[in-house]
Amino acid sequence: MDLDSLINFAYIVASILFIFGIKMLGSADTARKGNQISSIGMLIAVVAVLLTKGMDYTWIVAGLVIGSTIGAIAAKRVQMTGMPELVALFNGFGGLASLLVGWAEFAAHTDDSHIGIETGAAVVLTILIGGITFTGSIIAYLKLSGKMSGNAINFGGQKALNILIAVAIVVLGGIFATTGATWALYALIGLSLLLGIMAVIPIGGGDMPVVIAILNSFSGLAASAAGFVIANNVLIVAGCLVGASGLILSIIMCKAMNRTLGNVLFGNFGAATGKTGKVVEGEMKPASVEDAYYVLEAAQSVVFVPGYGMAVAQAQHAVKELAKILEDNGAEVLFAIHPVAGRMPGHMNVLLAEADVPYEQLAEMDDVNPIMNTVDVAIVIGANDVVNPAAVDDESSPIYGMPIIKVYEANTVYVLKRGQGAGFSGLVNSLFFRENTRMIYGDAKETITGLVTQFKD
Amino acid sequence: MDLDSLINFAYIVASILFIFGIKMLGSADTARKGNQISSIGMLIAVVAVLLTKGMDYTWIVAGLVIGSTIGAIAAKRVQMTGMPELVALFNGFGGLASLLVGWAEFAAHTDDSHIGIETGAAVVLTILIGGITFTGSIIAYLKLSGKMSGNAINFGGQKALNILIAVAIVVLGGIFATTGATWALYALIGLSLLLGIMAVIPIGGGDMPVVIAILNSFSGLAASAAGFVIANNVLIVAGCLVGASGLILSIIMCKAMNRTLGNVLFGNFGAATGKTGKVVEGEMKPASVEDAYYVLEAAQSVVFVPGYGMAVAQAQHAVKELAKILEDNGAEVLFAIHPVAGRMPGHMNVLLAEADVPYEQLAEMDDVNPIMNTVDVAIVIGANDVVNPAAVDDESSPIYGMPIIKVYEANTVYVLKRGQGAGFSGLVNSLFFRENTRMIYGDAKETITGLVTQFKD
Amino acid sequence: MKIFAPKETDPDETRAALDPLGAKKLTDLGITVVVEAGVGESSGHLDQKYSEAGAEVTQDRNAALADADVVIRVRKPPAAEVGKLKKGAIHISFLDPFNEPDLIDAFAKANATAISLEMVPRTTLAQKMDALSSQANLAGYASVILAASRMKTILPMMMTPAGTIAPAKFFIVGIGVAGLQAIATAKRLGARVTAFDVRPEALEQAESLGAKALRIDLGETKSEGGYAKEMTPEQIKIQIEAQAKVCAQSDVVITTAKVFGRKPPVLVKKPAIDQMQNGSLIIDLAAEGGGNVEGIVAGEEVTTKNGVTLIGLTNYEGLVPQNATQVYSANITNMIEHFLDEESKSFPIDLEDEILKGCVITYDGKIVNERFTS
Amino acid sequence: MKIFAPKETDPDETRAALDPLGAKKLTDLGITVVVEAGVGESSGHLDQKYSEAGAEVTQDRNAALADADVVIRVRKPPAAEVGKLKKGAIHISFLDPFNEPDLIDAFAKANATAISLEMVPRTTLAQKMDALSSQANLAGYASVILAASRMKTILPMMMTPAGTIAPAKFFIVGIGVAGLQAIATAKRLGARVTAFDVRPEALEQAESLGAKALRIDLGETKSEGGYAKEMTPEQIKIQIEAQAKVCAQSDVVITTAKVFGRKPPVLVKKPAIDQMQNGSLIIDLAAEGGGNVEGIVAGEEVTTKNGVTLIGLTNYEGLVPQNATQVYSANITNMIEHFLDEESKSFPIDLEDEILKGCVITYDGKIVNERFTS
Amino acid sequence: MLVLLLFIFVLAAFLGFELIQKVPSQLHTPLMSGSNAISGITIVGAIIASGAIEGKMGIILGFIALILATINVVGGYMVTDRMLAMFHSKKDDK
Amino acid sequence: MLVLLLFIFVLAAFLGFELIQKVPSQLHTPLMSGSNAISGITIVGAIIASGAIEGKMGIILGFIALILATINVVGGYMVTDRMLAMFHSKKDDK
Ligand SMILES: NC(=O)c1ccc[n+]([C@@H]2O[C@H](COP(=O)([O-])OP(=O)(O)OC[C@H]3O[C@@H](n4cnc5c(N)ncnc54)[C@H](OP(=O)(O)O)[C@@H]3O)[C@@H](O)[C@H]2O)c1
Ligand SMILES: NC(=O)c1ccc[n+]([C@@H]2O[C@H](COP(=O)([O-])OP(=O)(O)OC[C@H]3O[C@@H](n4cnc5c(N)ncnc54)[C@H](OP(=O)(O)O)[C@@H]3O)[C@@H](O)[C@H]2O)c1
Ligand SMILES: NC(=O)c1ccc[n+]([C@@H]2O[C@H](COP(=O)([O-])OP(=O)(O)OC[C@H]3O[C@@H](n4cnc5c(N)ncnc54)[C@H](O)[C@@H]3O)[C@@H](O)[C@H]2O)c1
Ligand SMILES: NC(=O)c1ccc[n+]([C@@H]2O[C@H](COP(=O)([O-])OP(=O)(O)OC[C@H]3O[C@@H](n4cnc5c(N)ncnc54)[C@H](O)[C@@H]3O)[C@@H](O)[C@H]2O)c1
Repeated sequence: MDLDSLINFAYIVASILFIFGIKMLGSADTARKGNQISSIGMLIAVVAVLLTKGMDYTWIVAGLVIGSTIGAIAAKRVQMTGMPELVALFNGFGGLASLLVGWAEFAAHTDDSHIGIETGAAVVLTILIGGITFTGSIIAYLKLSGKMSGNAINFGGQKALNILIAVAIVVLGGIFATTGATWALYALIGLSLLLGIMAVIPIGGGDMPVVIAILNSFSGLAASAAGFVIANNVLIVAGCLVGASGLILSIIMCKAMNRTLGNVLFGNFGAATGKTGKVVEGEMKPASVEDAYYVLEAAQSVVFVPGYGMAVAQAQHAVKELAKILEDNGAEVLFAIHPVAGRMPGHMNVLLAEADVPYEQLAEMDDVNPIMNTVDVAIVIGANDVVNPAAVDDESSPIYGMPIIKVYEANTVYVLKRGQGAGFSGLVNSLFFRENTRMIYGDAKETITGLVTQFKD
Repeated sequence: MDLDSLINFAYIVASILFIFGIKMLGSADTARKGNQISSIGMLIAVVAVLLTKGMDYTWIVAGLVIGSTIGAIAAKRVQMTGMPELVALFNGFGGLASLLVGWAEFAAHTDDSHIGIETGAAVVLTILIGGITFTGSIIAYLKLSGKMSGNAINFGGQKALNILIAVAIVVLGGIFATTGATWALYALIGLSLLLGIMAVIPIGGGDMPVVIAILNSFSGLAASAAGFVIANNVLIVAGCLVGASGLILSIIMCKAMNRTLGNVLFGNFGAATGKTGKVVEGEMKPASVEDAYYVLEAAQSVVFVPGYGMAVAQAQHAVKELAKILEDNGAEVLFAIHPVAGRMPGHMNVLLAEADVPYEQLAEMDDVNPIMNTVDVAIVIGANDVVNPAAVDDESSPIYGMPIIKVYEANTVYVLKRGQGAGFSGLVNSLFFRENTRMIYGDAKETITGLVTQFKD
Repeated sequence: MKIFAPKETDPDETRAALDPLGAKKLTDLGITVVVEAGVGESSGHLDQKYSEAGAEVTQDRNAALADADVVIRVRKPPAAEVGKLKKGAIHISFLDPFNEPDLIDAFAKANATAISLEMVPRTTLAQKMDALSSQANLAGYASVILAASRMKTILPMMMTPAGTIAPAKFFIVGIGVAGLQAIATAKRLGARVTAFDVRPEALEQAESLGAKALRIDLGETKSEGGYAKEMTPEQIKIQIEAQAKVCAQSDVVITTAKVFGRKPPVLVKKPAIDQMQNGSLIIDLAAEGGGNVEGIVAGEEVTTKNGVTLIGLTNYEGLVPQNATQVYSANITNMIEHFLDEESKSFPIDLEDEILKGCVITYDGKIVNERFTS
Repeated sequence: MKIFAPKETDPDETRAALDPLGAKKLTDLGITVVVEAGVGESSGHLDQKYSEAGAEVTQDRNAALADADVVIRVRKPPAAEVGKLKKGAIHISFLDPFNEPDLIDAFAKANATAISLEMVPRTTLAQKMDALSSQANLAGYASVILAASRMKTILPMMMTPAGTIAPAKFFIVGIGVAGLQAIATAKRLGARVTAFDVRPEALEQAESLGAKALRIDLGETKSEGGYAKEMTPEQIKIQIEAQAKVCAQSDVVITTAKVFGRKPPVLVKKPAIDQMQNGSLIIDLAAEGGGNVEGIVAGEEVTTKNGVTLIGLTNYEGLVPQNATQVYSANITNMIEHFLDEESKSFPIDLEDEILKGCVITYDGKIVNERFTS
Repeated sequence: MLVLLLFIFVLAAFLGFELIQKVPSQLHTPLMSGSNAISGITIVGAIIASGAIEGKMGIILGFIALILATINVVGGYMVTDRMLAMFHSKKDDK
Repeated sequence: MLVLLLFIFVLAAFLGFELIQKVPSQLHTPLMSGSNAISGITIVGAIIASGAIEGKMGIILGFIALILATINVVGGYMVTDRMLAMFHSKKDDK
């Protein structure tokens, strides 16, 4: 086999390793190994390219050493909490690198002849995508790290400006691809960088994770485009894999937030004329069944707090089953029964006895409140008034003074209810707005059954 | 765009359509559309290749017309029951066609120079895989259509002979690839055809569907190999897609039969010295939850027959839920309660009342037996004696004369039990061996919950 | 502060105002507790248990009445005993104030503070003192057990080798606290339960317990403060007719429909009763106030010509006296604990308080409750 | 063929051997059915219903006895009436043959065929005629309802604003048909149920109904033909001790342990009873044969010094007479239908038949049953 | 060139594996039959071979291959469609 | 040639879509981070560019690209591994 074939063969191997890597990253048991496998793929690809004949290694070695050092230090030093922004930063570097590779290929093309329309188009794409990725990621980084306000930034004429930029990019791209004019290239670079900024600033800090996922997908596409520029398979394959899987991932992330991708990216974008985004202090945070599953899976103590909604949903059997699963999973499970939960004395007892919940797991309010702050997860199933902290902390509330089950002291609280419905008393429940509370909307039985299914899969 | 690029572009489109086609074939709602999409892909590929410059269309048109006519007639005429063997036959044709394409390429290579080791190797693979596919499929066809005994055929020295053939193929393949000797080619063709026969005859008729799936995968690989011979992408991609998905499919099929692929293919193969396979008349046929799901999904009337096992498994709540889902799905659902089901009078009533099964759905034995032959699916949940046909048809049985619920008259019967355990009376239950009965082993609650999950997904 | 729990005077009353647990709770609060000897006899509590809980057991009822700061009992006091109270003493019990104007006047005259437990407002906060609820709850349970023990048939369905026994059919009219518990208990025993109430939200609650809700279109039937409004005669007529069919098919009819402060409506009339099967039962939980059933006699049992037995006990919760005493005692001790002034160990009457505003009838020689001052 | 169902002579017996439904079934089979006037009175069936079902209602008991080919009843007949039977007549009822050798002799002497329903073998095939099971089943239910109506407390747990009411604790000894139904009923009402039986498979069955199984290591305790074998005195001793603890914690103990053909073992002894709480109940379903409980008196109610009430009714199923009659009647009609010769409309006695071999005691002037011929 | 083809082959193989995840057993046969029709793609090779201008032997082989491949393709798609139509109509019934 | 590259691109895209099916939300960030590291594959391009023998401009650009890409790759893999290690040890705890 000649050297070229060998290198190409190595690329195939690297690509396969990337495929496995991504696949394995998608499941908890294999994720870490997947990451390692993909890193081996990367190593193979790098070694392979180094075998290319007729290279000057000076710069290469210098570049690798510098880059590795910086990367390693950053990765080691970063606080756990700082990881998301670091990923954003790295991502931006990747995008910029792709941009530069495209540019370099053009620059290396020293003779004055036109680089060809196909390569030209590839260069345009590389620069465009790479540029957006770079500045977009930087903005995301700034927002996440708090170096820039997390609020969505909107201003008048934003929409028009963006359209203008887009049109300009198309025109300039066309010019460059056909003529290879250097000025067009520079202009393109500038506009791409600008577009990245414009795209991300109107998005609120809370949506940044999705944005990073999208930009990650972009940085893959940028690499892929760079691959077209230099006609290199492994770039095309690996870049494209990342591009596609990143897109799917961002869609999944949106789903987990009960949003659509379009809503995240352009939610503020279109409607943005003068109106500034309002950040509600303490909002109701929805969660998906899947989110809850992962928290429950790791929980060591779980307290269920049933209310009238459990009766309406007839969720008692499902709840019993979930409790059983959690126990088998090593968690301590209690049912905290508030004396007035439901609509008749002993309402919850009737239901839980029907579902054959062991008596030992039924706890009275007074027994469970003292240990509530040691509880990992409290699951409020269609209860409302009986867990309303207003009874404790809002003297103006009509229920002030009523004893409640203090779920808000638990580490995490999931509240299962269908929507914004109030309880018997008709009061607003400030529990729902607490930092550690997540709302899982939907019929309680459906939700619980969903959780059970998660555990079974 | 030049013509070549156009053709290649068409190939890409065709490949994409194949990808969608296969994906959509995997799900009930989209399967038919998927097949149509993939057929459009095929049409595009054929049209594209016809655009190739410098072709003599005489033979092509003739071939297309003849082939289409035969194919269409065969497809129209075949009885529903004959479909599997027809698929086997088609598959064999596909394999043979690939073999011939490989051969033709070699034959067309008119000058005396060596065709090159790479192409040579590709030709060898094409012929080998194509040949196995062809004769293997023909044997499968003969076995399925009853033109040949479905029994596994074994004889002494089979193993040795197969090894011999394999070695010979490797050697001859090597010779041909390096020298391009025509005699080696002919020998290869012969041996490949022989290997196909040898591989399939030791496999019993019941396993033929899996064999066809494997051979289908092979015919895809043969096409892919042919693609390497003539350096054609669409052949490589489409063939390889079929090769890979066919393999997965055959693994899935094995799983559904509670077998492994190796067991199906070589189960009889290795151990085969003199002993002939015995076909048990009326065996207990296990089924998976998934199988049952698809039957239930389409069922219009379902009768549950609970027994003591439902009490042991405490499956009543899950059963109630499944019944609800089936009703919502449009099926009529009844619970047929045998008077002595369980271990005390009214045992089933206690459980079903606990699960709040509506009284209207509880049917007495005498009311349900007359309509049993109109029932699509009867689900026997941990009942045994009360559905034992021996009470009706075996005068020697100690329970002869006892009234039973005649589930065996239903179209399909699923029996949910943990294993081979007998009922209270300790008798063998001939219901389990009936043609229309499938056993779903495992705790009844697990099984029912599994079914519920299937419906929810 | 000295609290006295006399023995109930009504011979049919099996409950007591205080159980040993309650006595313990009060003494732990620093209150002196006195009970009359034999107070817990019929509810299963020996005098000795009260002593062990720190209470003083006295034989001298009159002395104790005259000495106590707070007197607690279940039923309204005999008129004669009101005068024996200390000036300014607090008397807590059911008082039936809408029907006992004379008794109220006697309290005012005696300068005693009369707290009527019926009048505790039905707010979420006051639920722990809500004796109407705590007793109605047990009454609902007891009514179904009574029915089950009186029926010639079983409640659950059974499909047996000797044929199928059909489930008993229950019809519950009025889905308040008692009605809900009756539904729950009958459902538990496997009966088929149909239920009706004028409050639509109550129907949803019945369904959450597995009953079939009978839906009758009656037009506007809003409720206020947890109680049903009185209906118009036309509405009642529509209701009676729609219910008759259900009654005819039912083995047991349990009625619990009260309207706060008024005579309960008569909802099951003779034509409906005449259509019922021989051996059926009608149990009226509103019998004391006049009953929801035509022909009911409070405290008695009547069998009609066609073999339907009408039961009109006045005290169903008394069938489970131990638990009834337990929760009644808890209601009262909760109330005392709630209002107790820790420092002075007294029960100050603050008429601005939401709860006291509702349930204090007389204070400082006057009738102070809005509902009775008109 | 003429079948006669006389009125039961025992005044405590509320059941009848035939209900109108059964009468209808028999007349539909072409059999002449005669019932004594008032036969269904106490089980809720008027004479008129029998007439409507095609039966003849007679006042003349003796004539009917002398005329009938088959006489059916619930309880064993008075000795005097055996002689009145027609020669060759078949008499179907419970006979208590192990304890009534004289009665059996009388049947043999009268040349009547005595079928004892207790002796129907417990095969799957014979279940439809198995009156022991059908009655025991209802007895199990009725015993729990009886307990619930006699207790001063409720069965289910309730966590209420007025405190938590603990669930009642039941202990069921003997998990046969009656025991299982008692478990099911108590569980339904929300009680905590512990259960014990010497047959290990019965423990699994109790668990399938949600009871806690008390497991006592007694060594070998096999069962035969669905019945428990008699245990050794040592085994009984171990059992009694292990049970005493559970009894002490229980509010209600229900015993159902019979051993076929022998006196029931005494399983709850005085030391255990002495440890029980004031107000607890012990209900003995084996009281008729001597009882599982020390101090039980068949047919009576005894309260011990420490306030434990022992109830030893002999006929719990009689508490739900309508259903008990329904299933008993079905058992008998099932038997007649099963053996009826369609042609000759007769009830031929084939002593080779598995079922008849078990339950026919006398035939053709002789005692034919193996168990009684020794 | 060969390397690129290999690349394509590898990717197609992975894609093929990933495409089929969970197939209900009722669809096993149609899926097999449908992908069998796709494997008739060798028809493209057969057309090229039989359309050649010279090389008698090759043309003849190609011609036979073409007939067989066409049968496979046309018959395969049609038979699959028939199966799926049956399946569908049964579902629509209810 | 370009056609083959396009072929490869298309197949890779489909494969990418199929690979990610259902990812637990806890893995969203690590997966993103891990695939971000893969997108650093542009390092290969950067090496080629910065290893060129002539064309100063190209080499400089390539050099910068190389540093950035290397940061992305090395940092990306390491940070992902840290995240996943944490995740794992938490799971093993119980
Ligand atoms: N226990 C008694 O004796 C008694 C008697 C009368 C009144 N009360 C009063 O009732 C209240 C009891 O409190 P609680 O916390 O049990 O109930 P609650 O405060 O009435 O709240 C019930 C909650 O359940 C939710 N819900 C209803 N159906 C649901 C379903 N299918 N799935 C999921 N969620 C559902 C409702 O929200 P969505 O609509 O958004 O889903 C509602 O917020 C207290 O105020 C008490 O005073 C009690
Ligand atoms: N009703 C009465 O009053 C009464 C009283 C006494 C006796 N009997 C007798 O009991 C029998 C009742 O018949 P039946 O059909 O209800 O029950 P059965 O004949 O006893 O059969 C029960 C079946 O359930 C299966 N099973 C046990 N646990 C299970 C679990 N967790 N999941 C799934 N399957 C489970 C067992 O098979 P595996 O072990 O393989 O799972 C067994 O074959 C009759 O023979 C009747 O005569 C009835
Ligand atoms: N806020 C609280 O926490 C609290 C406490 C206790 C009770 N409650 C609520 O108060 C309500 C009434 O409780 P209650 O049981 O004491 O009421 P109640 O005893 O006064 O009446 C019983 C039931 O009869 C119904 N009724 C009245 N007229 C009727 C008619 N013509 N036909 C049919 N039904 C009729 C009423 O609607 C009520 O449901 C319930 O909804 C209960 O949940 C609330
Ligand atoms: N084959 C059938 O179809 C059929 C029909 C009816 C009953 N049976 C079976 O027959 C068995 C007995 O039925 P039964 O209720 O009529 O029996 P039973 O009335 O004779 O006895 C009641 C129970 O007491 C138990 N017992 C005996 N000695 C005991 C001791 N020392 N301690 C504790 N428990 C003791 C017995 O094991 C039995 O479970 C049951 O298992 C029942 O399921 C079978």
